[in-house]
Amino acid sequence: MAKPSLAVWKFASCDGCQLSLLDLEDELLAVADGIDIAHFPEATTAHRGGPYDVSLVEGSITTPADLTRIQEIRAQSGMLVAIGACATTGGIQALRNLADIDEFVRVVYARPAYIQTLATSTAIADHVKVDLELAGCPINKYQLLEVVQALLVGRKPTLPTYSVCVECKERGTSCVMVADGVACLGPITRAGCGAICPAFARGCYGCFGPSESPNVDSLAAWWDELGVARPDLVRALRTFNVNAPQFKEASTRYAQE
Amino acid sequence: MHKNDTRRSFNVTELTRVEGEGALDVIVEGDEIIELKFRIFESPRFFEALLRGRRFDEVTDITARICGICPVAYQTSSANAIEDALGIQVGEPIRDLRRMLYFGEWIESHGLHVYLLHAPDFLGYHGGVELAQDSPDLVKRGLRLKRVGNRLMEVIGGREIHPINPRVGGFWKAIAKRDLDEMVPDLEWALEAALATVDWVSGFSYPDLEPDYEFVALHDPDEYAIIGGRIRSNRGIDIPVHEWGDVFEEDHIEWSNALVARIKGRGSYHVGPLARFNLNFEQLHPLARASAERHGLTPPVLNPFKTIMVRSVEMVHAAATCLDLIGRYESLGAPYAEAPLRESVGYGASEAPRGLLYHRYALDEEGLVTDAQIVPPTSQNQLQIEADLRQLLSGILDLDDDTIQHQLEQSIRNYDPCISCATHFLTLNLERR
Amino acid sequence: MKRAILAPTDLDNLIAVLSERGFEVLGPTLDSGVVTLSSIDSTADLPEGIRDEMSPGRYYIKATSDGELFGYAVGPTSLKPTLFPSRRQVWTTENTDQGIIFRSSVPDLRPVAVIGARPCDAAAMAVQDEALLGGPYIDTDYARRRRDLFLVVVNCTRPASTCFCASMGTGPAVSEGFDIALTELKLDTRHFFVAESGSERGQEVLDQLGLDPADPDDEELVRVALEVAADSMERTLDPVDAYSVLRAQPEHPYWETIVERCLTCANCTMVCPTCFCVTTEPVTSLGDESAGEERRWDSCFSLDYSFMGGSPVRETVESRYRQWLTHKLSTWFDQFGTSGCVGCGRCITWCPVGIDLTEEVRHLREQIDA
Amino acid sequence: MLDFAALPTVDPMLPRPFRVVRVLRETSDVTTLTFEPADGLATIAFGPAQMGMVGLPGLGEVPISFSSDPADPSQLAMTIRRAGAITSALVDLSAGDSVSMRGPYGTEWPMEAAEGHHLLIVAGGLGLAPLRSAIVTALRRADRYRSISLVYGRREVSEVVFADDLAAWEANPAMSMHLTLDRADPDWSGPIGLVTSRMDAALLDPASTTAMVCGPDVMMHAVGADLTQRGVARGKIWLTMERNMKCGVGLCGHCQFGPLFICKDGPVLNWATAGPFYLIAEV
Ligand SMILES: Cc1cc2nc3c(=O)[nH]c(=O)nc-3n(C[C@H](O)[C@H](O)[C@H](O)COP(=O)(O)OP(=O)(O)OC[C@H]3O[C@@H](n4cnc5c(N)ncnc54)[C@H](O)[C@@H]3O)c2cc1C
Ligand code: SF4
Ligand code: SF4
Ligand code: SF4
Repeated sequence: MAKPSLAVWKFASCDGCQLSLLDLEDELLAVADGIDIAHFPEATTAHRGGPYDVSLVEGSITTPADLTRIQEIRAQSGMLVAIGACATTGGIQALRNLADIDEFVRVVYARPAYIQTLATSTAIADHVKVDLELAGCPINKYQLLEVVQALLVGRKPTLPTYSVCVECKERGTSCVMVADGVACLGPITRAGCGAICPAFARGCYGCFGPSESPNVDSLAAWWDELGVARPDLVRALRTFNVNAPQFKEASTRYAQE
Repeated sequence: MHKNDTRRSFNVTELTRVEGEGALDVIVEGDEIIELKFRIFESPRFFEALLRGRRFDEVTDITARICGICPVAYQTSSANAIEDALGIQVGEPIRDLRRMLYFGEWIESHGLHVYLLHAPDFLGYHGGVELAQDSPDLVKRGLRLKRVGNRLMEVIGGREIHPINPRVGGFWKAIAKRDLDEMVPDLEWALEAALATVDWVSGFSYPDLEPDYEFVALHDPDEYAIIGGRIRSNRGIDIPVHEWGDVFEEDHIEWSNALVARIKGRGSYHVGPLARFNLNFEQLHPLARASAERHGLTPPVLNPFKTIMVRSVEMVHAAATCLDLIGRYESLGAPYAEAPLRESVGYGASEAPRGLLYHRYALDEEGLVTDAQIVPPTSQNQLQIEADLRQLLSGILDLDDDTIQHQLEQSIRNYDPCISCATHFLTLNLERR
Repeated sequence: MKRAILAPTDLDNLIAVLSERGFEVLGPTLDSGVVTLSSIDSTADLPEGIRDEMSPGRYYIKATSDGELFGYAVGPTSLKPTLFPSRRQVWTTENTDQGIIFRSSVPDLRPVAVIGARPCDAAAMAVQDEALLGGPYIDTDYARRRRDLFLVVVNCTRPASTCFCASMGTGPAVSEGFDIALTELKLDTRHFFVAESGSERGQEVLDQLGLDPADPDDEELVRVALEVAADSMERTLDPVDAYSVLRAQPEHPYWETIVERCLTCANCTMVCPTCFCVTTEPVTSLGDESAGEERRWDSCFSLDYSFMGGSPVRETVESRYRQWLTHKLSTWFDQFGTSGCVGCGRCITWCPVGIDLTEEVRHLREQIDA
Repeated sequence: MLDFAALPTVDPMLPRPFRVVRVLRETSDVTTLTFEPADGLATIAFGPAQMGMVGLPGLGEVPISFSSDPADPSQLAMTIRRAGAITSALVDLSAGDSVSMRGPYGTEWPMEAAEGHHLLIVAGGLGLAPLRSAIVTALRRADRYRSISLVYGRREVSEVVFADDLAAWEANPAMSMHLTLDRADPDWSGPIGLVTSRMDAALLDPASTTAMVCGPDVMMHAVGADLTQRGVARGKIWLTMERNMKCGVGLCGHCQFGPLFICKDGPVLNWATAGPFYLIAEV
């Protein structure tokens, strides 16, 4: 059986999610043994043309050129996996969706006319069919490995959609919200990171995006009781997954209150 | 035969083995280089704009996301700047922990670059994975080095990409001495491996190229500067970080989504391992210095291709220094320092794996950011990269196109440019339109 | 059973004796602001003078100088993680000439002794015993850990406001399932424990410590202290009434009110010492061809839990909360002849938004009566 | 105190290796696989309607009813429909492939208790799989039942499974067959309608009928209600149910249906026990 071919693509992003592949130090060579890395510019100058069995797509759609490139990638890919918060919800750069893009350009660039950009930063699935999404800013490299392994044997990868709290309890961390009164987004955030923030004595700030059934209003009411000001809550929801529907909807309501 | 062609062009449409997206356009007429553009077409993400209105304590988490390869650099420079703004003083134990975390990033980043991205150029491979087919043990050594760096970031920072533990004033959680002690065997191995790496890369053959650089780096008389210091150059610059804007400026060029930085009135300059090495050789760990001297590597080193040697020496320095720091580490009392909010401006810099990273923030009295400026190493090197390319190209125009293309690319990789961070620069003069 | 007096120094001997007998000794320690269970070497590791105060969704630690070693009520950690780990490998495959072979994953385990488990913990263990060891098919990993457990329970003299073990009949004094039971008494002049054995092993260990017998006055002090503790509990739950209320009202509109508050975060099920739901996950490794199965805690609050034929059976929040509460307080009786709740109050304290099951049952009862 | 020495020592979660010996593609999505043990030990002996946990190492395992004749364990078989990743991989297996297997688990059809009664078997779609073992068992001792009827409803003509069996049963004087199709179809000249529409013909004497029903939840609910209304005792209407199952032996909690564990109290349950919970949404 021929090895499945893999291509890695990048849109607006920090490169961290694709770096996760190279961060699999112990498994990288085995991965390279099992799959044919056909296009991965961050790692190799070798390049083989499509079609590809699997494409990993990092980053969000932010420029006019992106709009056509993502269509081309979709057309050459058997399975398209969107990796990371940028690719699955638009990432932190989707904060522009709430602002005036011209002003954003002016703030950063001396000659705005040189800059070609869209007014919004959007997820890959807003443009083409996505077969699988890996949440996280950044993704968890072991989830990426799980996807590769599952792919190779043809099973559904095990990717949790429940809340960070489950991982928090699994590792035996005491709840920072209950024990320390620290505002934590864990109860409405998707597991996957291993609940590292509470383990480091801070509240989760939501980098894996909304969990499968997030009750944002209930948590917001509790944050009120903890003394968190509403603008602070709004910003907490508007960070790495600002454009995720549940966070966007709730934060828009709170911002208007 | 190429010699007499009237017009040739080389388009490296997609640069590989660099982080992010860049391209290079060159037009040559006869022996004359008509046009040479190092283009960065990475999509702009507008960090300086989106930071406005965020609270001071969110900045380290947000700026980390500028670059997945060197998040600690962004976290450190921005924490420095905000601590400067608020007048927060951090104690020695927090500084030590910060350095160890940062060294973790150096080892990870240098390990990745040396073994998987850069060495293949010298050995004729497409990349590290291809190299591994012939020399699995070598690549495994590189991966394990990288892993030690990552492990250090995980232990201190919570995870290797976008660590969650660093914050303004220090860390969320104090790291227990025993957790660091557990790193000792790994670091001892890494020290040996880094020494072996210096030996290995010293055997490569290096093209002759010795441009006349102005090197700029942080300098600290007591340590090989990484988390702070004064900005120095080999041509007389010696300023505190907050004077960056007096000496340097940023400009927006048409063909790039990155702003480029230059020394006012002088032009291009060079930041990164080579600059650090040449300016701070005396402060290197004795083991690192000895390993460099053993291979005749002493300042001034001007050959940009030799940065691979310098990176390897810096890995020796990082591992050896971490072992020393762990030896003297005592668990922190309070993991972070605080200070009352005030309307203020703060400046911060640190030495990212790729060179000087400068941040400036203005805060209002509620601690919200009103203005931000971030100048990453790649934008500071961009003009220098173009200058290097011109010089290199004029000397090799009689070679065939493929070789020229390869050498140009390799020359860019000397800088290990991290293009994804290079697109977030803000000009000093906000009024310019 | 004869009772003995144990001085705080004897407690150090107890720890020493247990480790000499090959046990890894776990006890309460103050860690990251909560009293939890971890390895201890001596009484110096115990949370001396520490009190814990709880209310729905909040937990506070207070330091006192009274020197009591077990003056706290109940931390987030029950015996469950020790006996029923949150994640474990179940089996792995091996490819042989004869074909594939499945092997149970049996980890090397040191027998564990726990000092300072609470009566509700012992009661919860009995509930898990019934669920995991009571049928024709048993959890063999649990059985092994359980068999090797040496349990020293410390009775509760300072219950928290979230505790309601007295009404559930599980505390504040332990009645069975322990090897040694202690009651700590700190008077103005004396600090001592009254010890009682609950098994032959327990008696052997007590004998080895060479203790003085307790006199009737001391026994009376213990009786009073525990009675006062029982009377001081603010919360109550009537298990029999809860059984019928929940059984009769699966579709009461009341359930919809829970939707406003429940986060479906699963914390209550994770901290509950009796919840035993698990799921299995396949694992494969690159390189070698081996495969295996892992088991981890699951929760009736997750959507995957009831997934069937393309969608979850329990999609709405109210159906998931109802499943949890009904199982805990009602159908557990049908299945195992007891309540699934021992009144430890953990789910009340550790619910991030402070949902209190005793209140929910009370509201439901009131609504039905009205 | 627990007597640990008296506890079973076998890990019920540890599967045994089995090998596929025969593959019968019933439809494009349904396959009947026949298995034999690959560890040299005795095969699994099961009762009608019992199930096994079958799987592929690294892929996971799923509950599937045994569909072969319980009297002949050497022909141990399952009939599997492609639903998701695991069942798809199973459906596509070939002879010689190995699987993991645990079982048998769960309750059986009350074949003996039903003796002396009219046996009414009601199947919807692939619900025929766990009923096949009941039918072959009943036919072997047909004289013990007053009658044996099969009501078999399908959505489409192409959905037919056990075509050979159906033909044989059709020809068997001991069986009375009532086939129906949910919707009109040019390839079908028989009756149209849900299984409940065939009850007038199939149900002979409600007072002495034992019904065995298997199909989708909605269909079982409708049949349970319908038969009760027609006078069949609740305790004589038997269903076999499905719920998510991870262990099959009452240790994982997933298959709860009210107070019942479908894996050990079921899958075969009577309407008196299960019926009330059917009425509760999302139970
Ligand atoms: C007692 C019993 C007997 C069964 N007998 C048969 C049979 O004879 N033939 C047959 O084809 N199918 C039968 N099923 C249904 C079969 O178990 C499911 O189709 C199968 O679990 C789907 O798995 P999947 O991974 O392919 O599908 P997916 O839809 O991907 O499901 C993912 C997971 O959800 C769970 N799940 C989904 N659907 C069901 C379901 N209907 N029942 C239980 N768990 C489910 C499983 O854990 C499964 O692995 C039976 C189920 C039960 C409970
Ligand atoms: S700390 Fe946060 S993630 Fe952990 S249990 Fe508490 S609320 Fe959930
Ligand atoms: S706890 Fe939350 S913020 Fe922290 S890493 Fe996990 S998902 Fe991200
Ligand atoms: S239901 Fe709540 S109070 Fe009862 S045993 Fe579980 S956690 Fe304790």
